[in-house]
Amino acid sequence: MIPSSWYLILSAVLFTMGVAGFLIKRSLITVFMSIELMLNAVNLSFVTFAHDWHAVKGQIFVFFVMMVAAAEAAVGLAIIIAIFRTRQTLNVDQIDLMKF
Amino acid sequence: MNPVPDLYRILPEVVLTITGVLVMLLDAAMPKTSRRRVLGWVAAFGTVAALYASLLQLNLPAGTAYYGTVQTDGFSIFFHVLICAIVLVALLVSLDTFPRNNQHTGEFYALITFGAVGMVLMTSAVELLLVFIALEISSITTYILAGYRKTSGKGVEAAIKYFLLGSFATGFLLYGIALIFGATGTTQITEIALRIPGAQSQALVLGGLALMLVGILFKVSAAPFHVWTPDVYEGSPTPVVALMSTAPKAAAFALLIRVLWGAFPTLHSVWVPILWVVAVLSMTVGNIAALRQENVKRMLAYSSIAHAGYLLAAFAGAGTASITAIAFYTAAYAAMNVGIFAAITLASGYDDSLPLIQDFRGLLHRAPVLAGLLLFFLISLVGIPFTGGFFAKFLSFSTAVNGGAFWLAIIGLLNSGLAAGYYLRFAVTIAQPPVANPPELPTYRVGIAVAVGIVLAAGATLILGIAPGHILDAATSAAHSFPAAISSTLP
Amino acid sequence: MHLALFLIFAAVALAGAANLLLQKHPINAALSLIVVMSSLAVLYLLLGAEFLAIAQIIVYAGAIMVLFTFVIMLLNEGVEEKTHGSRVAKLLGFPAVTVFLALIASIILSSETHLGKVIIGESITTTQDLSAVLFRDLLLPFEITSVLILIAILGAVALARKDEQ
Amino acid sequence: MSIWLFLLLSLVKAVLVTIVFLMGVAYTVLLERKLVGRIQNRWGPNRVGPFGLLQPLVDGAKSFLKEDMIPSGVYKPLYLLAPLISLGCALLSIAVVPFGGPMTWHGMRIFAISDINFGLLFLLGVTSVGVYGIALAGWSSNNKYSLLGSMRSSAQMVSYELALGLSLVGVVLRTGSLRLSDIVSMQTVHGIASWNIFGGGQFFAFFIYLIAAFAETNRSPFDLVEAESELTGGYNTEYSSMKFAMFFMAEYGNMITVGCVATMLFLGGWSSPLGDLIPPPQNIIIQALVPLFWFVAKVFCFLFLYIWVRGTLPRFRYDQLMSFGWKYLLPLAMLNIVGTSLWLAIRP
Amino acid sequence: MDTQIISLILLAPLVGAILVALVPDRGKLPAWVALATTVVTFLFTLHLPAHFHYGQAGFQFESDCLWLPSPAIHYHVGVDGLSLWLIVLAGLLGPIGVLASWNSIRDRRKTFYSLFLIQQTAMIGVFVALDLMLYYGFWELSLIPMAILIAMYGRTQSDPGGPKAALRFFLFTFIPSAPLLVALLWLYAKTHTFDFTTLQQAIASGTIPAGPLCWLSLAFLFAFAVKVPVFPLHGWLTDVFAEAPVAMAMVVAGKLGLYSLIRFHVGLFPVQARAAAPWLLVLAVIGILYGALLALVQKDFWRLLAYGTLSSLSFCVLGIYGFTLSGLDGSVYQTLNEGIIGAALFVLFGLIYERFGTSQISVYGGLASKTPALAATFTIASLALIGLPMLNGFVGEFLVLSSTFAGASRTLAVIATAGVILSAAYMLQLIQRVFLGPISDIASNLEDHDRDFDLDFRERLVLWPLAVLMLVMGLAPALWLRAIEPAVQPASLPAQVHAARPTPPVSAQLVVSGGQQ
Repeated sequence: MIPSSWYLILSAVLFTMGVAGFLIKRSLITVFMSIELMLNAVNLSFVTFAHDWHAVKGQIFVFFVMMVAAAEAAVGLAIIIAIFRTRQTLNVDQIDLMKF
Repeated sequence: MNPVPDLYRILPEVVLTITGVLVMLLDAAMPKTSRRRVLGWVAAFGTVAALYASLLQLNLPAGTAYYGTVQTDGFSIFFHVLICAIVLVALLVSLDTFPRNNQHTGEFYALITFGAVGMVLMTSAVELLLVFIALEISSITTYILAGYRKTSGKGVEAAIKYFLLGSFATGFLLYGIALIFGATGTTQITEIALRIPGAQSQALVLGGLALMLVGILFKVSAAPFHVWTPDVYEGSPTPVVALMSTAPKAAAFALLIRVLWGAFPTLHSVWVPILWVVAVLSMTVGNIAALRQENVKRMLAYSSIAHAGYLLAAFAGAGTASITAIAFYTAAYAAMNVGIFAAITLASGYDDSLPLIQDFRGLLHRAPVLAGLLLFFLISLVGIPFTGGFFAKFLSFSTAVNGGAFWLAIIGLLNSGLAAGYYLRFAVTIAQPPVANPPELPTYRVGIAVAVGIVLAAGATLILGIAPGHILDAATSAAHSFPAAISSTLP
Repeated sequence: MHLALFLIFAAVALAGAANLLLQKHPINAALSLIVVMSSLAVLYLLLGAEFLAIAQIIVYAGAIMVLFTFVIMLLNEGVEEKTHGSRVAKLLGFPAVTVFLALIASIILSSETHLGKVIIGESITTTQDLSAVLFRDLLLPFEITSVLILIAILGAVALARKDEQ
Repeated sequence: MSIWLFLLLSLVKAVLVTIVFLMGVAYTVLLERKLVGRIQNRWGPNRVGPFGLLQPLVDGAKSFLKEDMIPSGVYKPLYLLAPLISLGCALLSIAVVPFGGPMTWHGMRIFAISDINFGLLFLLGVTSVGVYGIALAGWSSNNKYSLLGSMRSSAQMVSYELALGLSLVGVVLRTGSLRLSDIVSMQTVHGIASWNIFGGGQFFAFFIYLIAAFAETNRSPFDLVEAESELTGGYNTEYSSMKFAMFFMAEYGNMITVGCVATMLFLGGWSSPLGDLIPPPQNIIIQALVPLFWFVAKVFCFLFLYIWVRGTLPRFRYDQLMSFGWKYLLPLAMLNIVGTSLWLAIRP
Repeated sequence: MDTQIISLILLAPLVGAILVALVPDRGKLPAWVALATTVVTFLFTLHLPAHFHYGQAGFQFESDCLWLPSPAIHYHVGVDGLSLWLIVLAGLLGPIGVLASWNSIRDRRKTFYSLFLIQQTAMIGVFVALDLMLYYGFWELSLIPMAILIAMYGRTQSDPGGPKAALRFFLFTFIPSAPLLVALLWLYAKTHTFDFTTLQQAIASGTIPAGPLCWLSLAFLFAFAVKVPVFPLHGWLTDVFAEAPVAMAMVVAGKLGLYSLIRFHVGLFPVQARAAAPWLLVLAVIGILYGALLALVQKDFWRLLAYGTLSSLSFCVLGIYGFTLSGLDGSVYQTLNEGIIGAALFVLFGLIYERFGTSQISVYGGLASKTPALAATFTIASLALIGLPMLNGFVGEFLVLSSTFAGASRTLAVIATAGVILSAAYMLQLIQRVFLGPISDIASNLEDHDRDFDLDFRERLVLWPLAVLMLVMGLAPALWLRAIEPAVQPASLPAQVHAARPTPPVSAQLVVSGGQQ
């Protein structure tokens, strides 16, 4: 028996790591993965809260987040492929045709 | 128990979905070589039908359907009509300007129609789960449309920036929803409002509110969550910018109202100061950055950030007046912005053949009608009386003053003075005598579609400025969909 | 036992996430993300969400991440380069991220007393429970999701497909 | 029952099942060689032991003893990891399969390592992770044939996984449970008439499953992943000795698993074709072994089918494979779901 | 008729603008349409003085209908003595403006004339609006056509000349209107009305605390002072004069700002206006001197005219903030004068510029012998500007100066009088350098052409009525003042004293004194 807050803290830490990844990673793909990490962290929160409240809705929310993540992955990776075709790079710092 | 069949409550969404599917099926059924312009007409007619369906909903009593996930009321209908109208104009403009040899024409129109489903649903959803899905539909559509010029470096760059930052913001929104769910045990907006006062952990509620605000403010491109806007507008095809600078934003503002007034009315004193700061930041950052832009679309992007700021100023108002002002501003903003991007599409084409402000020099001498329309929309953006832009700004600031945010109104109006600088620079460039060898204008045959579209936008802008009565009434009745707002208006 | 399982898999998840941040090669990053996802699946099991645990594996590890590795392989993306931008991001980002974490953590800790305890096997949500809510109360979101998926397909085709000349 | 006893028993079952399973794998290989030989009008292995029965053992010994080469260009961590993933997933999936009757001892099922609520989903989950083995193997080999093979495999497996999963939905709809033993018990009563493939109306689903499963296991006619004539072996070109053997075992292990799934979901699992017409035998041992027999027999038939197909059908082209999966199989699977649910809804 | 006449006056140019936009761009067709419109409008405006009840305070020809219920904005228009002649003046300047642009606007005639007509609507709208929101609308609207036309037809060929002037003009006048709008909104929040008279009463009855009122009045003052312009806010004036098309430049300066100062600043905030008066008086006097001195040294006649205008507009400000009846009378009268004289001078400069293509004073000389009619008209207008007795300028300046001397401050009056002398200096110097003196190359070249360079029929049609008007207004100011006086009388009284303290009407004295000189 452990407090729910442990799970929540874990989720917060993972989320923050995802944010950090979004900021420091330099390849489009890994930046995108960091976002996935954030979503996963949120999911953990949802499941924990669902358990806390005995509310199934929280779990269903996670289910929908997964579907959305899948859709996002399809589109995001398609964009990444398109960008690779035109620019031959995935480095965030070289995707800079437009600035301020 | 519920005398209205559930389906009536989502009729516009259903119509749009069917239209989208129809477009796709027709696209597949048409021979490969045939022109696909007709698909755009199908989509446009579908949108008109959806608009009509939204108007039909006026006959329904306000209420929810599908187990409290979706609600039709004056508010949702107002935004339904608005969004359908925007989508219609965007479609009409695309019809004549979308490149003929593009191999993804069918997808283009289908995507716009499906995107509209998400946008309209965002305004009527009262279940955060549905809100989330609808938001994602609208966002993902715009990510894709932003990257439609996929052979141009800027096009895909716009798409990837929009996509990554948008998904990032979605993460925050979700986390916010999770915390709210944790605090209240529900994700139904009206339920949340009921449970918040008794919630055991107010810290969770506040944290959730803040994170959700981050997510939604990103979608309306308010500073400091605006960084994506200029790049995306610059890189995306102009007819798409006409759509995505208005429709998703209108939906996002509707969502913001729905969430704040629907779920968090008791925390009014918390979110008003936050939005105060964001509003000031948005207008200031937007305007100052816009002053130094050379690219037309970037300039308008920053201007739209500033407009988000003016709009957010209205949140400082009290009760229904505030919501009325926001709804009205959204409509006016949509009319003039969709109009100006439509005009720019005509002048500079799908592929931006006139990207810079300087390229527009002498347009008034070369294409007076087009330039006149452009000037008209610019004047409205400045906020000169007898245009929708003025009236919207007037309402927004007057509700802010009424709500006691006197300084906000002053900062806002000073900002709109500042904004006049760059709008006028553009206007003046258009009016200036042309140079000796002006850049080629793209030769679009001004067809019936684009003419109707642009006239619709201009007419709306004018009517909103001269005879805003009816729309104001609609906005007021929209505002009366929120019991919390009504009760806070009463002394 | 619960404590042990939680600690082990939380540690694995954290290690995976840390590895994601530290790895230079995208494919390693992807694999560490899979590790995170799988350990999260185990945590879901501990929380009584069995369907989600498996869905996590099937959807995330089995579909989404496969797509990622597929694209990494397709583009043959190499090791990340260190650039000026990343240093700036680190300098600016870390304080911000730390503050953010501190805020969230303090929110959670401050409401710790109101939160419950997790007892293994205490409330298991079966697939039937899920579907009872999903196909009744949340029918509309479920149906609308199909539009989302359709859009994703359309978009992927429109963006990733090479146009014939 | 104490948790320690539970752990101990589980461990014993796991070890036993693994050993039997691996033996099964080895003899499936032999079976294939023999059968294909017969189909091609030759003998197949017949030198080692009677009828070549010891051939698998020698093959295994050879793989163990050969020099373990690691090419210099490979990306080592993943190169080493890939066969482990493959084999691991193949072994893992058998864990939820109830291969015998519902007999229990101290509250634990004897003929299943674990009979969980969502066994079917677990199987799908493990299958979906299995892709990584091949994908990473090809990529880390740093060889263009390997890479092509693994790209093909990931695309192919992801594509067919959809049809595979959807084809099972009909069965789940009919049963109302994801627990594999529930699915099987549902089909025991009237024997062959209540098997899902016939009585359950899942005939089409079975064929969709069959085809998708062939693709999922990269078996002929969908064995483009290793298509020797095009890719010189595909993803495993750079592998040798034990690591190669692990891939090999994984492939055949997957075949067996797929056979088990087909048996459980469509062919009535451990139940006899005659159902309850024959009263259960009194002897407890026989009572335990008869279902086991039926189960193994059905899996064997399925494996036979596998090999038969391999011996007769030519390989698909890659684009044919993809368009077949997306344009025919997937819609059919969906139609099946719609049909089944309609049938279930209309049925009194 | 009486209730609709104002709406008619407002609508006529607007309809004309639409007509101009619709007719084909063939030759002078748009110009003719515009001319017809402006003449019709002018005739409409003449209805007002004809049916005006003189000697009666308060608004006439009122028309009031609800435009929007919430916020309560009315379409409320009306005319009193203050605005009566300004409207007629605006109507008169319409045809004059069109005729003045007859030849100088050669391309994009449609755009030009539509915008010109819209500008006219906006200007008249400012004079008649009695709902503050409506007023604000017209006030802002008047900026747009101006800015666009300056940008389109910038006179100097130096590249960013026109656009730069347009931007300057717009920003200078638009930014101050932001505080004005906030002030209006605040007033509305407090009183729930935009109606002028209601607001006036509300403020007078003291429902609004003094602190905010002070800020409000400052916001109003600031917005109007820029538009006048009052000394140090005149930065836009010279550029606009140098760049704007003649027809537009002659309508922009003075009238709108001065009218608004009297109507809304003095009218709504009498107490605060009195508190600000000393500052404004000083600024006005500085403006008079500064403008005159700079005008004296200008090499370019547009700039000379700009500084001269600054100087003479400052006279009006001086008169307003003396708060004497005669001073206010004089200011309004001077505003009218400024409109007429300014228009005449603009047209004159415009046609000189059109003929010779330069605005450098130094290249001219000895034109009088070649173009006698031009020179004569020019001299009359200049003398009117200087304030020669019997011409209209005298009446205004005299009223302002004498009232300042008697009422506000003797020192200031003396300094301002110095400004009058300086104005004589720069105008006469200009006449001397352009029309008299040694014959310049430009003048001598004239003989090489067959063309007659003197005024042609069209130009006479424009200028001579103006000249006659200058004379009539100088001789019989009472004709005008009898309408103006009742309107400005309340402003001249101390705010606390509402009981009318009868003062002898200035107009009566003036007929005598004016006649004597």
